Amino acid sequence: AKLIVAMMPKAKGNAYFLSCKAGADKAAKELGVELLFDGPTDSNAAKQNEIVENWITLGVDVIAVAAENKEGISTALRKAQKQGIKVVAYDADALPDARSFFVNQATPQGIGYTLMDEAARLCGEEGEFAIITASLTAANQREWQKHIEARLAEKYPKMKLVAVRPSDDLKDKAQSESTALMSANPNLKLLMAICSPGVPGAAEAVKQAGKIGKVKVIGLGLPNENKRYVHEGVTDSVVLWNTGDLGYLAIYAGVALAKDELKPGATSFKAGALGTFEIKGDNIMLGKPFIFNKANIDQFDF
Amino acid sequence: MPLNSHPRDWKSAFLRYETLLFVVLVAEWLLFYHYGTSTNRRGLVVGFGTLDRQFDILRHSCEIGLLALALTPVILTAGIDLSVGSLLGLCAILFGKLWHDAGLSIPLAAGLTLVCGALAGGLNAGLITQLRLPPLIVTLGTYSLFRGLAEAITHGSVTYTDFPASFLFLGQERWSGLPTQAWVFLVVGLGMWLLVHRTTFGRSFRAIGFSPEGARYAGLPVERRVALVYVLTGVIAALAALIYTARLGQAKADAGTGYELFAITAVVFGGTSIFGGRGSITGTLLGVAAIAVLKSGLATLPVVIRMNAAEEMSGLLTGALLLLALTGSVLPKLFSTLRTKR
Amino acid sequence: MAALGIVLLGLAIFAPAFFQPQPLLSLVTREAPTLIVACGMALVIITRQIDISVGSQFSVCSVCAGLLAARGWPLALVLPVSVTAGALLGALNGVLVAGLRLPSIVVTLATMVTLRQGLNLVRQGEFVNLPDNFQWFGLSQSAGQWTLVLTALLFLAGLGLALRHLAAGRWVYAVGTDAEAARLAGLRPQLITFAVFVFLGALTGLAAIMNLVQSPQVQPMVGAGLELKVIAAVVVGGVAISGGRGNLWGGFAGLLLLTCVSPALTHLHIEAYWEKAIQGAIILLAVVADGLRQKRLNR
Amino acid sequence: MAATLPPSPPLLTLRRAAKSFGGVRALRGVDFELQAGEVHALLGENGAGKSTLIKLITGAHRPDAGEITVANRTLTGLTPALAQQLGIACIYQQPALFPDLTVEENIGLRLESSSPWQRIDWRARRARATELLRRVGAAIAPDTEVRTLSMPEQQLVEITCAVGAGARVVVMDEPTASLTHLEQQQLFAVVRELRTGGVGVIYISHRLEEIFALADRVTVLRDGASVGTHAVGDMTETTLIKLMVGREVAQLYPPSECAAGEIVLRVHNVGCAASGVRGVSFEVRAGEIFGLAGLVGAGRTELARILFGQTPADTGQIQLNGKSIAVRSPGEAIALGLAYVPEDRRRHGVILEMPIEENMTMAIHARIFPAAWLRFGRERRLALDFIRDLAVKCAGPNAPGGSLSGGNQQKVSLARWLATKPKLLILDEPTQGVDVGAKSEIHKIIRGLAQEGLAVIMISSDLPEILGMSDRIGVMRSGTLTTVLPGGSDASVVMAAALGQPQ
Ligand SMILES: Nc1ncnc2c1ncn2[C@@H]1O[C@H](COP(=O)(O)OP(=O)(O)OP(=O)(O)O)[C@@H](O)[C@H]1O
Ligand SMILES: Nc1ncnc2c1ncn2[C@@H]1O[C@H](COP(=O)(O)OP(=O)(O)OP(=O)(O)O)[C@@H](O)[C@H]1O
Ligand SMILES: [Mg+2]
Ligand SMILES: [Mg+2]
Repeated sequence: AKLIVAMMPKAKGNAYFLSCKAGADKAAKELGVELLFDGPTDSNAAKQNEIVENWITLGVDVIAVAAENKEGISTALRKAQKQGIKVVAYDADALPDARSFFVNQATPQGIGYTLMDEAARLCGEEGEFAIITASLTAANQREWQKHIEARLAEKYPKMKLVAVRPSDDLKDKAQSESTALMSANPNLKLLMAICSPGVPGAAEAVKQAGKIGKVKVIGLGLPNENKRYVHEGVTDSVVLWNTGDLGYLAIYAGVALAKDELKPGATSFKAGALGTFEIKGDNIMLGKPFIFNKANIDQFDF
Repeated sequence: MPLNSHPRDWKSAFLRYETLLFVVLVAEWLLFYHYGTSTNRRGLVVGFGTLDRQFDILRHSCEIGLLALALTPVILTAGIDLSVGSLLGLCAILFGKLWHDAGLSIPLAAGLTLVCGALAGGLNAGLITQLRLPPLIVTLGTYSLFRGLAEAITHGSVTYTDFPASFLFLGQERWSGLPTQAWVFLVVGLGMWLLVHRTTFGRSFRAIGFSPEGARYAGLPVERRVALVYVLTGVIAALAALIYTARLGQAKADAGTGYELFAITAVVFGGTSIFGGRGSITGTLLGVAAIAVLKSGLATLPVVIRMNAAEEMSGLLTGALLLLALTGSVLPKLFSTLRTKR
Repeated sequence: MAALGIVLLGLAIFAPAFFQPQPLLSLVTREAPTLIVACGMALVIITRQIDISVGSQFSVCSVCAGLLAARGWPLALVLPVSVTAGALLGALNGVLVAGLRLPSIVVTLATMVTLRQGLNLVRQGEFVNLPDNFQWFGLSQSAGQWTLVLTALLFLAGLGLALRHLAAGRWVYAVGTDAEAARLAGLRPQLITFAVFVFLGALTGLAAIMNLVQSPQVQPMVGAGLELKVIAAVVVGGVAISGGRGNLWGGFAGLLLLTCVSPALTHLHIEAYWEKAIQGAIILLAVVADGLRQKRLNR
Repeated sequence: MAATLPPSPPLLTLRRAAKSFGGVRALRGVDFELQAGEVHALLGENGAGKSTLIKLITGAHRPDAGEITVANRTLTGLTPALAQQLGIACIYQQPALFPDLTVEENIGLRLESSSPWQRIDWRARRARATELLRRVGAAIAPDTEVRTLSMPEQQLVEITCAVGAGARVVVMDEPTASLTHLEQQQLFAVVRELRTGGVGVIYISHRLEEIFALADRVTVLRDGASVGTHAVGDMTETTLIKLMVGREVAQLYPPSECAAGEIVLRVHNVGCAASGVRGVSFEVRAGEIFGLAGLVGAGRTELARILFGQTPADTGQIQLNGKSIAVRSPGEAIALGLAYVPEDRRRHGVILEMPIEENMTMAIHARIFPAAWLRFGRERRLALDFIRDLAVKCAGPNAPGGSLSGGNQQKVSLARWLATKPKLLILDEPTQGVDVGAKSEIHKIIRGLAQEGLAVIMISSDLPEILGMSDRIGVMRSGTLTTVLPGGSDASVVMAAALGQPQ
């Protein structure tokens, strides 16, 4: 029978994860496995647990998970491992003992530094900026924020982070928060959104406020959602990895585990058409973050 | 006519409803047992028919079950408490903070959390009884307030984890054969049953639900009774928060989001009238069980899992069942009025 | 009302930047759909009912309309479809509440869960991307914004006046005050209740469109929590939950007050985590104030 | 005996009308007709079907069988709206007004049958309301909210609506149940004016003297069937009562053999600002019935509520058996040995949805259920005793209170308070809306209790009742006790005191 691979996003309608799924579908087809893709409709750690338990019940062979909350999901994942199910984490890690590998799209440090450097370049290394995050709870957002702040303290003394506002992963909320931020901080030079709905939200706010060019927008986001704003000159650049590749790699890694082709301690891994990836410890590295801008954004469709 | 032979009119009707519910529950269970159990590729028996799954059902329904138990007397007095889910979240956070940040021992922190639950219930109670405000609106306000406080305390982001195993025992282990929290649930359920059906408290809850003015004229301490009901709800929500924390091993500001709706659904599904006065703890227990089995059972059906929609399906069916139960409850009356009209 | 005044005054003193026209216009634009739903909710509450399924209705209408728009249907067709869809969902509630005389709080609780989960089941939480020409009705942005704000305000004014000066408006109050008396006075309370639910549904459909034109994509969770916001606004605005009393103007003020909280926090440099707690406190303060006033009146 | 029929065709005819509620046959084939320009009384015991009959006429209920003819049109589907169009107006036992709306709006809603989208002309509405209120002789401002009106004022608003509708048929279901003598006279004047204008009035009352004063013909119902229509002139009180109950009832008050004992209650200068009662002083002895007379709104109920701790007194002293007491809640009052049978039995006296036995033990939870633990056997025995002693007609101790007729509900309410073994019993309108048979039974019970040494305060608006039952009569006027008269005083003396006229 076909192997069954179950893949869990943080929120299953989110365009980001849907683009991961596109890559995963491709990998599943190439490998001839059945792919299940289920997760909470809105980010919710408790629901992730229940779905993992359902998968254990069904007896899937591989679970690939983007953990909403490390500790929360790990109990369930350990239970899965006990039943002989192979577990990989992607996008956001679980506790190390609850999965075999983490498919690391980019180190938090890499993302944080890239974003901060890009922001500093756009502002000429001085002035006020603000951050829009998904929720104040999400672990990876906190990580990135930490590295952004570290880079700021280390290299850009003339720049000032004036506020961090949550957007609940909602574009509308990001937009209203950005509007409020701009009027509360008239000297604001840049908005940095570190969740994918946040970037178009901030861009829309800047556009509505008629501050195109005066307040710049950068962030972590999907090319498709931001193309329009990038071409209008509202958003300067979007930083991201190739999400399709992330999904693709996660599935390949999971299946390889199940087939015993990938074992702990390996230092490299070959994933189908994408070639070979480096493994650092138990992290499979996807590579460096990518900067999308006016020049290259039209070459991507996800 | 012999005076003793007359059946209690509404009570017998409810007995019938509870029997019906019980039959539904058993049928549900058998159905899932048949279709939801299988042997997986590694040769293990998995699905609904395993003891593990049954224990999971118990574990997963404990918190909502506790809230439903607490809400039954509230709804009997013709009140409502929308704030229970938020209060669960707030109490989970308080517990985490007391233990982790204030460095208290687990029992002390748990005790203080229960006190906080009582105080929060007391806030609802005070506003409802002292100012005679409608419970729906008061608890709508505290629904926001409690959740907001939980977020404010944790800045929305702090998650308390690493609880000692002795505490996690409450939520993840077994004691005398059953999951530990199931024992807590049984004890609270029995206590509630005695309170509602065997003491004058329960009697006065009903009287208040039917006619608060009438109860006041009969000399019943209406305000005190209503206050008791809300404070009790606060305490039980705090207890549910402890169990929730122990089950998931973490305390976070979003704990228990939406639980109020599930709890109310279970109570109403269990036959308690939202207008007050009528209802029973037995009904609530059956309602909780029916919903929990449905939810868990659906998730063991391979078809449903392959549709990637276990969660949605059980939500949909719960809502639809509630509508059905409501409609069913009025249909006989409706038919009889239609007939007399003709 | 007084509370709104105080808050605005406080803002004027501590954060004058709050009153820049452009952000304010944006704020009001975003709340225009909510205002429309609040109008309908006020009617429902005046008839002594409640509808907590509006959030789900809003989502369903948004997604339906979004799918049609994504297929290239013009706004002129999408709008009536969305309104009709809303009205049908409202009619479902109406039949159950008015026809079968079931308590509205449980009925709408059930339809809320059913609709929300049904939508998730069908759509799997997927977003719908809208065509560009849909934005702002295809008008320029500021013209679009003004269109929305003026529509909402005109609507509010029209409905407010109708409620006071049309027979139908007074019937709504009559039913909320005492349905049995209304029946004996020759009105048809069940029909009126039904109509009010349908009306709220239709307004929700309209509001969904007003929200749709503001963003390039539809998220299926878009209406989550709308019901509480709207009910809170109406109640903070002084509409009695026991029916029969209150008006739309209060609801309008209540909504403004609640929506001011978030931007006001930013301006006052208070951390965002307090937002929900403050909203809850406002609701409680409003009902406590009302409770105290009632107590004094009853003396 | 055949009634003399006026020659004109009847305004309204009912033929073989029948109506059942579930198993209860409320009406079983009743014939009834109403002429223009007559006052037609409907008489019958509680539950005889009077209210049901008029609900058929107003379209509030649809008959199971039979036909209704109005103005020569035989109607099958009568609705409240259609009845209104046909000129049928009704004043129900409980006024069916909108408490949150103003008087003018209430009148407008009744009288203007407009389309939903019609604009309301508030000025015309006000003018019309003012004019109509003047015609009825009501001194009520049209812009007051109905919730602030007293019961009789609300009834006047109802009558105003009927007059304004130009009704051809006006139905009044016990309109005087809560009216005082003066207001009753005022109402009679309005009714007579209506009759002169050619209107047919259907008039329901339990007070026979009103029927003799006002009605032209009377139809008597018994157990849902008509037992005959007669001209009032041909009837006497005894013949009417005989028709109603199918037997003779001596409408005599049980004699007082009062040997008043110790002073049980002494009230000195008691008042409460919130309820408008001030400076009340009196005392009640064991074995005595102390009647409280007064106009509606004189504050009798308020005084009772003060004694019972519902609106605690803020001035003065209350002594029970010589000891000063402060009653702050009904619970405390019960513990002290006070009992209060409230005025509105359906809302306050019994809980309609709960079984009779639970109603009966509601005030003695602490005593018969030690440690809050329910003892069902004990409760059942107690209830059966009371059902037997008070002759409560019911299907059983666990039948819901709402299944009983008014008089029997009142007995249940009484039983609840007797179960507390009180030292002082306060009865508020104990026989309001109770039929003659049950009424005399209740009177006997009250007298028996007094003879066993209980101190009784009896509030009543039924003057004959006060005069017949009381050993002493306290008269209240605008919130204070003005006079205490000896039992057997003349009716006119009591009235004069209640009205505050010099004697
Ligand atoms: N809506 C109803 N449902 C069930 N039974 C009813 C209903 N209305 C009236 N009844 C029953 O029908 C019978 C006749 O009641 P009705 O109210 O007509 O009596 P009535 O003569 O007006 O008595 P009263 O003097 O107490 O007003 C009673 O037995 C009553 O319990
Ligand atoms: N001076 C006053 N100030 C305020 N309220 C008053 C005053 N007098 C009477 N009332 C109100 O008028 C109403 C009627 O009073 P109450 O019920 O005590 O009269 P009653 O003599 O018992 O008449 P009933 O025949 O209705 O029993 C009550 O609601 C009372 O609060
Ligand atoms: Mg009657
Ligand atoms: Mg009175």
